[in-house]
Amino acid sequence: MTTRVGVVTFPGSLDDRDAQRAIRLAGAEPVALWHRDKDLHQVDAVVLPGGFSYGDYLRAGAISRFSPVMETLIEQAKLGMPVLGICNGFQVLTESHLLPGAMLRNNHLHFICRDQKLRVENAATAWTSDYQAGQEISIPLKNMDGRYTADRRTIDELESEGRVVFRYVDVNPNGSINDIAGITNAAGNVVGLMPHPEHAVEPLVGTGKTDGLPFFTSVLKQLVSS
Amino acid sequence: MARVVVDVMLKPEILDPQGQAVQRALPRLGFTGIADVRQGKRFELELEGPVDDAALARIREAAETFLANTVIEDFTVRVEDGQ
Amino acid sequence: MARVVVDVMLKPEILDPQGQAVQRALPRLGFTGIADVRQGKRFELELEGPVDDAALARIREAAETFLANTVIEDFTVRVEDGQ
Amino acid sequence: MTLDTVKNAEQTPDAAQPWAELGLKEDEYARIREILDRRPTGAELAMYSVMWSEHCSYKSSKVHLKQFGEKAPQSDAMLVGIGENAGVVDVGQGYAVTFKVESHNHPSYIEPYQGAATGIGGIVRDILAMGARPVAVMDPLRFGAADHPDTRRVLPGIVAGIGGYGNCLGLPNIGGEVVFDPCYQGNPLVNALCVGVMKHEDIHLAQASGAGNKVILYGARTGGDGIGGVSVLASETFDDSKPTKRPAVQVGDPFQEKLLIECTLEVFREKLVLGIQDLGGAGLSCATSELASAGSGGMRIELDTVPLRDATLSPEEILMSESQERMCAIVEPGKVERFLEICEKWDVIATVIGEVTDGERLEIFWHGEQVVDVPPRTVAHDGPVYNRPFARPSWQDALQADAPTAERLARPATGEQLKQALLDVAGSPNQASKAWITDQYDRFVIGNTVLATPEDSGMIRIDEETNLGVSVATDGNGRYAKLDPYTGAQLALAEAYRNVAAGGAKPLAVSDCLNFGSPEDPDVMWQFAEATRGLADACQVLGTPVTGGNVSLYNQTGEVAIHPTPVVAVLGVIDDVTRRTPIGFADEGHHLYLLGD
Ligand SMILES: Nc1ncnc2c1ncn2[C@@H]1O[C@H](COP(=O)(O)OP(=O)(O)O)[C@@H](O)[C@H]1O
Repeated sequence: MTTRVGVVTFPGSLDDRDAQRAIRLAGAEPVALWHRDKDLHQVDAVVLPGGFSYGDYLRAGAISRFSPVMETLIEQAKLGMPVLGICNGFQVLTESHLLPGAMLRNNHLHFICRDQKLRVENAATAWTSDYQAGQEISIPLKNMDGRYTADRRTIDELESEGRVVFRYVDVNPNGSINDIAGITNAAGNVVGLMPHPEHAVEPLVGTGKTDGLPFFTSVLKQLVSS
Repeated sequence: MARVVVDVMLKPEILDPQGQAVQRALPRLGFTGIADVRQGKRFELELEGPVDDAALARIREAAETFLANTVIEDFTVRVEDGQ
Repeated sequence: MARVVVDVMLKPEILDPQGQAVQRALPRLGFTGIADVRQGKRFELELEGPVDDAALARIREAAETFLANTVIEDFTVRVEDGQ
Repeated sequence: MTLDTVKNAEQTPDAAQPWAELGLKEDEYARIREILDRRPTGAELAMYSVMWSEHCSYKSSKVHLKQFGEKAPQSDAMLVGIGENAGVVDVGQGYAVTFKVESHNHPSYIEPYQGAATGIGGIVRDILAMGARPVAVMDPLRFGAADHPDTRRVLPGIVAGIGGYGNCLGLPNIGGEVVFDPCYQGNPLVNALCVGVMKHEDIHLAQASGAGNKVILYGARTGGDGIGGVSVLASETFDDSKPTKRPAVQVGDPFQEKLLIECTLEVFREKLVLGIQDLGGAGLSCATSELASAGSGGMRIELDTVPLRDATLSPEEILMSESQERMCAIVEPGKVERFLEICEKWDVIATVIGEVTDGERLEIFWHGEQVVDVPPRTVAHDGPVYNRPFARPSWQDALQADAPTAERLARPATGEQLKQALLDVAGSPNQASKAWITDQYDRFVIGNTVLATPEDSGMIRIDEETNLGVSVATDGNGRYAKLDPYTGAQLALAEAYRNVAAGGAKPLAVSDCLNFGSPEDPDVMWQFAEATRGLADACQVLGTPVTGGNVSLYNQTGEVAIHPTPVVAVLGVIDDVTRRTPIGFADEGHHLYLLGD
């Protein structure tokens, strides 16, 4: 049976079709999930895609977090279902407290779109097992509110438990604490990051690299072997 | 130090997409009975000197020319009470 | 109709680049003597019913769970005076 | 409160009307009276004045634009030509592509962020209204000198507005231009282009036919946006109990537009739409009169059913409101329910505001009373046409003769001077990297961007199986066009054509945005006439028809016009995007060839 990976569409989601394509290219079956529908339709994992859900009005992710699909998703994530939040999806994950901390406006106050180098700090999560710890990858970054922050205690906890999954290399594009680009929960099934792996899965389009594909093959392997 | 607050709101006739999005979300979260929501900006300015008329006049000028975009926004300047 | 205002500001320990950008620009525009600027949000809520304790308690809850993200922000709720 | 009904207008033929304040000329007002055989009502006057404005009626440029049709080269690719919201070309494999470039210069000068943002919003709705999914945007921009205070005032807002709106809509920005020249001080140019893709059978047109079919207005509520001018009318016909000051500025809501796109594409997919028009300049006046005029039969609208943001709006104001993010669709009665369901799914407000009739009039009612009764064609298509005088400027010869002499433009004599000259060129704002601007735009979203900044043209894959793609480039050079508008326009076309070809695509079609000064100045009118003639001639030679575009006049500060600035966009097709040629050296050892002389 093929592995089913859901992609939630909120009003204003933009990279949902891109995430579906990445899942397909990795060999799984993408399943479109709708924000108003509580049912996860028997998916094995879920991607919360990038975009401007609800226009990023109020705060990025603040309104989507209360959608019906999130109720079920929060339950399932706590039971161990792999969940990946990309950019706006990461913002939804922090707003719904599946991941700690919060996202602030970039310190330079501009939207930024660039090819961003990252270091994979933790290759043991559901979404990073196809990378090597310490490996450097390059994938697009594009956001307005990407400055990750949390209180000192939370940061210390994330650092000491190895829960910082990605760090910006060369340039910190938004003023994020400790160059943090992505984090995971304690169980390692929920991962959020600001840059966009789904835009780096084909040599032809985007930046012309495929450094993002292992996200989607990682989760596939983990699901098949479990 | 003295604090002056400048509130900047979109003019009433100007579309406020953010306020609208909040207003529409509130009933879904179980908060009813709210007829309208407008979202604006609040600036808190800490002054080095005293908040006299001259200082307030200058802040009003800064609000007019810089903090607010008077093509679409209104502003109010007030000294924070309870300081 | 009654108006309730919710002010949301970043917690003091959180860096506020918007406020800083304003603060840095002010002297360039000729406005000196301002030691600090913080920028936050102001929500104006028009209530359908009266502003009683129950209504205020509900708004406080909406602010706590929704209008502010208390990981990074503080808020205050108050009834607009002079209405 | 007295409502100016049709009946009232018949009974009070001599009532004074503010036609001059609304920008109508005396003979134009007389013509309206002649068409209606009575004085117009306030609402009718509002409609005619806005639809007969330069912006909507092209009254000064029409006679010249005709050439684009008359000289159009024979092209099998052309599916829909000039006259619709945007032209459509066949790109093979059953796909059709639509694209158009438009200006939002004046609004962007007044309120840079919102002006530029709503410029993107407007062109995207034009493309959507053709039945296409918008897939990319571009933004040719012109500013005053880089270090001028006015540039500092407008540039950050314009760039943030284009990014803020386009990024939030999820449309990759695949190219554009940034040019600095003092002639644009006080009059920046904000042109915006959108490309959309559809299957041939999905092409939709703006027309209302079939008596009994419903007119549905959907999207944002209608507010007092952009109706500054018509307030004079409102205060004429109403007492003064309402707010008289109306905002001339429109505020965009890109989130609403994103919902509008998805919702519209879904109603297209289910074949629920017979005709469709976006609401842009002139709002409902334009949408209702154009839909009715292009269809067969008439239309009846109940204006009081329009959902309002501001309950105090008068009928005149509702008709002229330029509130953004609205569309108007013609739907068979049996399909209305499903249409409304899909709108509800996307949180989009939708309302039946009227229906197609078997008459020949556009009739609009307000609380049961008739306020408009006009032949729609006279509003939408039979506006005034001017043959404005033009003449080669007296200074043109002197300007052309004024070639830089050796003293005025000394050649570098030493290595040091040469180095300095190189640094000066590389460091000049027009030549320096534009990444500080383009990094604020999302060029990756949708995952089909094959080429974007810093490439010569933007390229988008439109079919993932076959790798079919399209490419677009925009170019324009006001300095060349000022020296010689005829050749300058041709150079703009040639450059965009080369940029598309250089990426590996075959140029197919042209869209243009003609930015000029006041048409009432014979010098400017000559520039306009020459530039259109040049462009039409060059299109004929290259075999690429103009499929649509936009004219922006009155770009001037006081008496001083901007350089004539025709911005030309060329669309090309490439049947396999893996064969695109990016700029830059790919591998060591490759050879360099110079083509042409
Ligand atoms: N306003 C803009 N929006 C998007 N892309 C832009 C804009 N201005 C310039 N670009 C892109 O930046 C690149 C370099 O532009 P430019 O320096 O003008 O080069 P060229 O002279 O080759 O056109 C091109 O790919 C162009 O499309």
